[in-house]
Amino acid sequence: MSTVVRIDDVTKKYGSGSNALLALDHVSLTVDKGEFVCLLGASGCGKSTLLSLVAGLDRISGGTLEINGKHVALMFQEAALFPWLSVSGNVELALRLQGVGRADRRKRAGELLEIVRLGGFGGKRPHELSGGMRQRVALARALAQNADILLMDEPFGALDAMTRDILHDELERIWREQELTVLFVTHNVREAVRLGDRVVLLSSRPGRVLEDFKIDHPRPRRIDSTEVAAQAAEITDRLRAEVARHAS
Amino acid sequence: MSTVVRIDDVTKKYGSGSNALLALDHVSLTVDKGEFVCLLGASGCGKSTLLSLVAGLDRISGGTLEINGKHVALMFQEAALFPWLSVSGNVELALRLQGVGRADRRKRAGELLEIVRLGGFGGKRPHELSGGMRQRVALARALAQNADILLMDEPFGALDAMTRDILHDELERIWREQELTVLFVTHNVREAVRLGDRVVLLSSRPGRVLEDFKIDHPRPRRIDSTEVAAQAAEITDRLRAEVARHAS
Amino acid sequence: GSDEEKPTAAGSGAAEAETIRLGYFPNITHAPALVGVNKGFFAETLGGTKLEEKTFNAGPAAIEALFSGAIDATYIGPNPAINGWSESKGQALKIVAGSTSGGAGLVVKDGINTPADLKGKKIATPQLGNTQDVALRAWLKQNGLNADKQGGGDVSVLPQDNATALQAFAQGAIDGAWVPEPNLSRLILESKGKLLVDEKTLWPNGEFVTTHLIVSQEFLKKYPGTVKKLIQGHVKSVKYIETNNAEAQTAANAQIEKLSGKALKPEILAAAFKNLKFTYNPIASSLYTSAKNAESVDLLDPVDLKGIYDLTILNEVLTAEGQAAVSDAAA
Amino acid sequence: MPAEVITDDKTADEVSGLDALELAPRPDRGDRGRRIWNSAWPKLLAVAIAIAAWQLVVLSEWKPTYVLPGPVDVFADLKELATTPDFWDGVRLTLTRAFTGFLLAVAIGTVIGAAVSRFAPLRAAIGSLITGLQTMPSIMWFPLAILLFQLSESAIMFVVVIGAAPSVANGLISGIDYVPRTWLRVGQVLGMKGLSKYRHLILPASLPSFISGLKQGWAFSWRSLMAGELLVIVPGALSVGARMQNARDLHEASLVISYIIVVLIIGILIDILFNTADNALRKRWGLTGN
Amino acid sequence: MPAEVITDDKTADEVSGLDALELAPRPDRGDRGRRIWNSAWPKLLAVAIAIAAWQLVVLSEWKPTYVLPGPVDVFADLKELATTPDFWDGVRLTLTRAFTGFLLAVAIGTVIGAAVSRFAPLRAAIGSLITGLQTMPSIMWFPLAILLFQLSESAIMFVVVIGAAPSVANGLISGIDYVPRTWLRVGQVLGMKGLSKYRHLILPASLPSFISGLKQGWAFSWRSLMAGELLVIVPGALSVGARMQNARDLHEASLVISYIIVVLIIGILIDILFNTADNALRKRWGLTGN
Ligand SMILES: Nc1ncnc2c1ncn2[C@@H]1O[C@H](COP(=O)(O)OP(=O)(O)OP(=O)(O)O)[C@@H](O)[C@H]1O
Ligand SMILES: Nc1ncnc2c1ncn2[C@@H]1O[C@H](COP(=O)(O)OP(=O)(O)OP(=O)(O)O)[C@@H](O)[C@H]1O
Ligand SMILES: [Mg+2]
Ligand SMILES: [Mg+2]
Repeated sequence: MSTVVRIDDVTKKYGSGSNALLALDHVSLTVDKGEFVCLLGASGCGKSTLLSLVAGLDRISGGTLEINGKHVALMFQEAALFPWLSVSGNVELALRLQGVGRADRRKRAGELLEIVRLGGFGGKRPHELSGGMRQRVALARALAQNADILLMDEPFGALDAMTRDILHDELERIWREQELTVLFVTHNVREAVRLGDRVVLLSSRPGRVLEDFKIDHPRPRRIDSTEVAAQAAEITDRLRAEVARHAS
Repeated sequence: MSTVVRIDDVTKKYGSGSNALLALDHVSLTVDKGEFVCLLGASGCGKSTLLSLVAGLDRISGGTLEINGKHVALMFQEAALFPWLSVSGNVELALRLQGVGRADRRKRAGELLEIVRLGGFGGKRPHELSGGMRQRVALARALAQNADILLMDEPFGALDAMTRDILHDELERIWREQELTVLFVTHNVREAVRLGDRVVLLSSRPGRVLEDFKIDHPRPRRIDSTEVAAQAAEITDRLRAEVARHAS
Repeated sequence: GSDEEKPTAAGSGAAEAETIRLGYFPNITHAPALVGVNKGFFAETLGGTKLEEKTFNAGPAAIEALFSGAIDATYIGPNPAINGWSESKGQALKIVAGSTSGGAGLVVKDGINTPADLKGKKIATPQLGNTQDVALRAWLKQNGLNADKQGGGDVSVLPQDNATALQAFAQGAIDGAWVPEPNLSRLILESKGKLLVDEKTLWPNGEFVTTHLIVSQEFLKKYPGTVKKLIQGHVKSVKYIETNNAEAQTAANAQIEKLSGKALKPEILAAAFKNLKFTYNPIASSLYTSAKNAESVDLLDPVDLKGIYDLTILNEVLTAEGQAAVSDAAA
Repeated sequence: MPAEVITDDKTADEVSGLDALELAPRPDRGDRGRRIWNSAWPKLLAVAIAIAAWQLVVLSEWKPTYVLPGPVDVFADLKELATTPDFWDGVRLTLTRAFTGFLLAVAIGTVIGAAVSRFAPLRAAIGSLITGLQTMPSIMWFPLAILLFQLSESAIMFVVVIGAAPSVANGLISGIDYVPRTWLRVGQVLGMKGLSKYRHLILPASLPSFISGLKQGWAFSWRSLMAGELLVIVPGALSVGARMQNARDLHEASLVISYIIVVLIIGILIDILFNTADNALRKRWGLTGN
Repeated sequence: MPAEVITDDKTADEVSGLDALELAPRPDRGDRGRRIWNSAWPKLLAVAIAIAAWQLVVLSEWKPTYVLPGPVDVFADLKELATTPDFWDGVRLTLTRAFTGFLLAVAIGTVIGAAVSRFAPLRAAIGSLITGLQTMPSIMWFPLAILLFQLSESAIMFVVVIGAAPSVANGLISGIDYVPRTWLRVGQVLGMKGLSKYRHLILPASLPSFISGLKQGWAFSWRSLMAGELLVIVPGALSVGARMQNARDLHEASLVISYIIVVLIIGILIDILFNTADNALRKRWGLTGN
């Protein structure tokens, strides 16, 4: 399998002088084509930073970063919808920017909103939605980008367990069908085990790769299966140890 | 114990005419002084709406709503920090508005940031923080309000499990020490069971009170204890049934 | 309406004002004011009364100031005075002395030699309905050319401020302009214009009013003594210009420089002075004719100018100095 | 366990309506008639108060009526004006010029604003010049206008455009500068580049500030026009600017006030247009009180 | 498992610096000298290009030099001006008036803007009037100014304030209208009311739009001042406005251009002040690149 994202010894520093903050410290990570990699780590450890570097939104301060993909889509931690567009307008915009025709846009946006369970809300404005609904629109928009590398920053953080389960299934289906490469940030260890081929653990500030777990359970998995729970417990313990080490 | 929040047959409709959306439909709920009540419900079922009604930010469309408390604090679903203030400036503002003097403000803000594990970040600007860190600043701000009724809308949604555990303990301590009344929205059933005296289940659109679970496990509880897990599983099943009913 | 229309009792030594606020323009047609201030003639005759100068760039502002009580007296052209008289129904002002005569005319491009050549041409005047505007229209009418108020007709008459007119003429955007000094001389000397009509030739004795001195009626009624002293200063200044022409030119130019930061070029100054005549005679007949002309070209509603002059004090001053009195008669 | 008590939705709605009236600029509810009335009565009241105060000052004989004429005289003059077809021709001429000039200024200002905020060296070079140009009194542009365009309509347009375009550009620049970074990042991820970035992100995101720039631009263009109209007088219809100048020159106080009123009314009507756009925008953005 | 390879932080920093230069108005890095140079060279280049073009047009003899004088003549005049103490007295006088008037306009505009955006009936009543007033040419205020204040400095101030205050008010109103609802709700929950709400929430949140309103207000106040200074002419220190008018009346093309340059320079200097404030603000809000 070919490598799609190669992060090699990457460092990211924000600011300069005495105010500088080292967000990522010599991080190395490779993601192969079609892989589903989940990132775990404490709050503020640099997960979002890493994604924005991969998406090319920020410059690295050191190391090398290599992307082999046509198109990278990023679903931000905040929904960041455009208030001047309706819900379906937000989704359609992503399609439009790829040159999809008007009729196709409308149809595809409708389908995507169906997938995120927001069928009847296409005509609403973002401010008329609840937090979780906005997040789902952002998901639909990210999917609409039709990218081959999909970066997702806590995409299901504001969703209830049931909706989340449904979207896990949908995401897994789309990932498989479209042979996407996914880099997925989450705080939910079970979710990571449920979805990932690998789960990568980042240390607290500055972010470093702490451990890289391979998840071998056969798919389809269920989030409340005992295998997932067991693996999640193992990872949690490792994480807990890290936090404890850091706190001391 | 005296009733602090009495929600009686409350209805909330957004918009008017054909565009109207019934967010809450005859919801009744009472919260006693010093109670810790958790709200659970599917995404978009009206939890945030309910909190904003209790906080007096929106008008009810029907029914009666009664609050017996000096001061209501609300921690919003989004962090909503003021970008023109530093992190500690945001927290201090809440204190200042209560007439706390300058020196006290500084000291108290420092303590609160310590509590949310953001000791060294007082001088940063909100845009220099990660998503989870912003949420914690918002928590510090809400605590700074020194209210006797605390409404919290998914306060720990963007936090990793460890940080969340620590903040659970802190919140529980503060709640006990200051005899707060807490209304707490979450999507994490275990979290609800870990923290709540009661867990209230709302139905999907329009929101109705579906069931009101009393949690009797003695405190201190641990989120990964078997009792919490068992009770959470029970509630999850009930919730799952509701979603299934709704989907059909 | 309580004021009776009676000639001011020019009781010498009557009430004196503490200050008198006098308006004038930093413009060569206001030379008696410029010289009087520069040489201190007013200060001399006014004695204990303080002179407060106010300068304006155009007549309307000066009349507004007079109306609002911001000034007590001002040098001004005939047309604003007539308008002010008519608008206030004869209540706001009185003309108490003349100041300047002559110094206006029509300058045109090369190739225009007769009135007939003006057909289809654009001619600028300083303001709709002002003295030069009226003069141009009346002259056109006499020559069988018509021009309407909106710039249409055989000849387009365009009201434009002097700066615009000068530049437009220099660039050939207009074909001519009927303007007062010093712009008349500038058009001829700087932009190689040709004098087609010297307004002097249209008037009996070659005299017509260009500037005169007006006083607010309220002030005149209250402080005739002060007005008298003002007029004494004015007469002194006019006489000085007559007898010491060269020095007067220098004084006027110095005052202009003081007020506007820039003096006139010597050749323009000399040419303008040559075209102008400074006199305390208000040349009343030309004012009446001009008003009639304005009525005839529909720029003025019929107005009764009777009583616009109050030359009692002036004549008193002149008589005391052994000079002939002047008249405010229409003919 | 929803109770069966029937709630008085109507009353609550009304309360909420009153609340909105108090806090928000425009109530969202209520029938059309009431909405119009709500926005009309304060205006009428204000006008009534202004006229009453004016009449009182006149009655006090603070100044003679030829300096400060009373409302009755002025309205008589105004009525006379309004019944002259000539006057309407002038208004039409002036408004045509105003709109043409303004549209031109908007087009030019938008291009300049976009270019300046896009290229850093351009910004460093001419960013400040834009405000510098704005502070130039229109009258100082006359020589240049005549130089370039003689005494043609283009000369007027030049004065109007150079008066208004900087405002439009500044509004856009300030709007662009304040586009939240998150949106810019979203745009980048969605693959917006060059024109499409402006079309789909920058312009809509900076619209609020842009609209307020347009409003200011309109004010500048109108003021410049009033001055510029003195440059060129086209036979036939006498423009509002020339009329105003004449009214002043002829010392007709009541005519001057009439023209002040005319200009105010035109200004207010245009402002209402802008406000309609603005309100629609705010509603779309979810900024009006619920 | 962080690798031990030493990365070239320096180079990366430089790259990032270049990137910022390209995208952001001001690079954040680099030493002071380079920063100044970065912002200076485009300006110098622009000035050089403008002067060269101008000289070329003059050399082409498109217009006689008394209509369009060359840079050499103009700079000679300008130099002469700059060495006259009289001129500096005038500049001082005018700037003093400008600042006083502007500050007054800001104070009044802020109060009106805040009041109008706070009370719905007031907004309905006079909201549109504000833009209406703005479109009034300053010259039309002269009669009223003289009526109220005679020929005093106050008359000038009146013209300046009435020219600039509406802009300031409009900037504030539009800023307030676009304060995100979430912040308003946060403010409400934090217990902000009345003045403290304005002090702690509304004003800072609408600051960007307010600053751009101030900038426009400055332009209006300066333009009004240039006209207003013709109202009262104090012999001795001749104000810039009066000098400009005189330069025009004297029809000295090179003097007119000199004054255009003087006014431009003043306008640009003031704009730099505003930009400094604006940049500080954008940095605080986290809107500058990286
Ligand atoms: N624009 C910025 N300027 C300065 N510092 C920043 C900036 N963005 C992030 N940081 C800092 O970088 C560190 C990593 O932030 P990042 O957003 O990557 O964390 P995260 O892992 O996504 O956290 P969370 O789980 O809370 O979202 C934090 O300490 C944060 O303060
Ligand atoms: N301002 C508004 N205008 C119109 N509709 C709204 C508005 N706010 C919320 N709604 C609608 O009300 C319903 C309930 O929204 P609410 O935000 O209370 O949900 P929630 O339970 O908090 O959901 P989540 O868990 O996703 O945050 C949703 O269907 C939403 O579309
Ligand atoms: Mg993050
Ligand atoms: Mg919510």
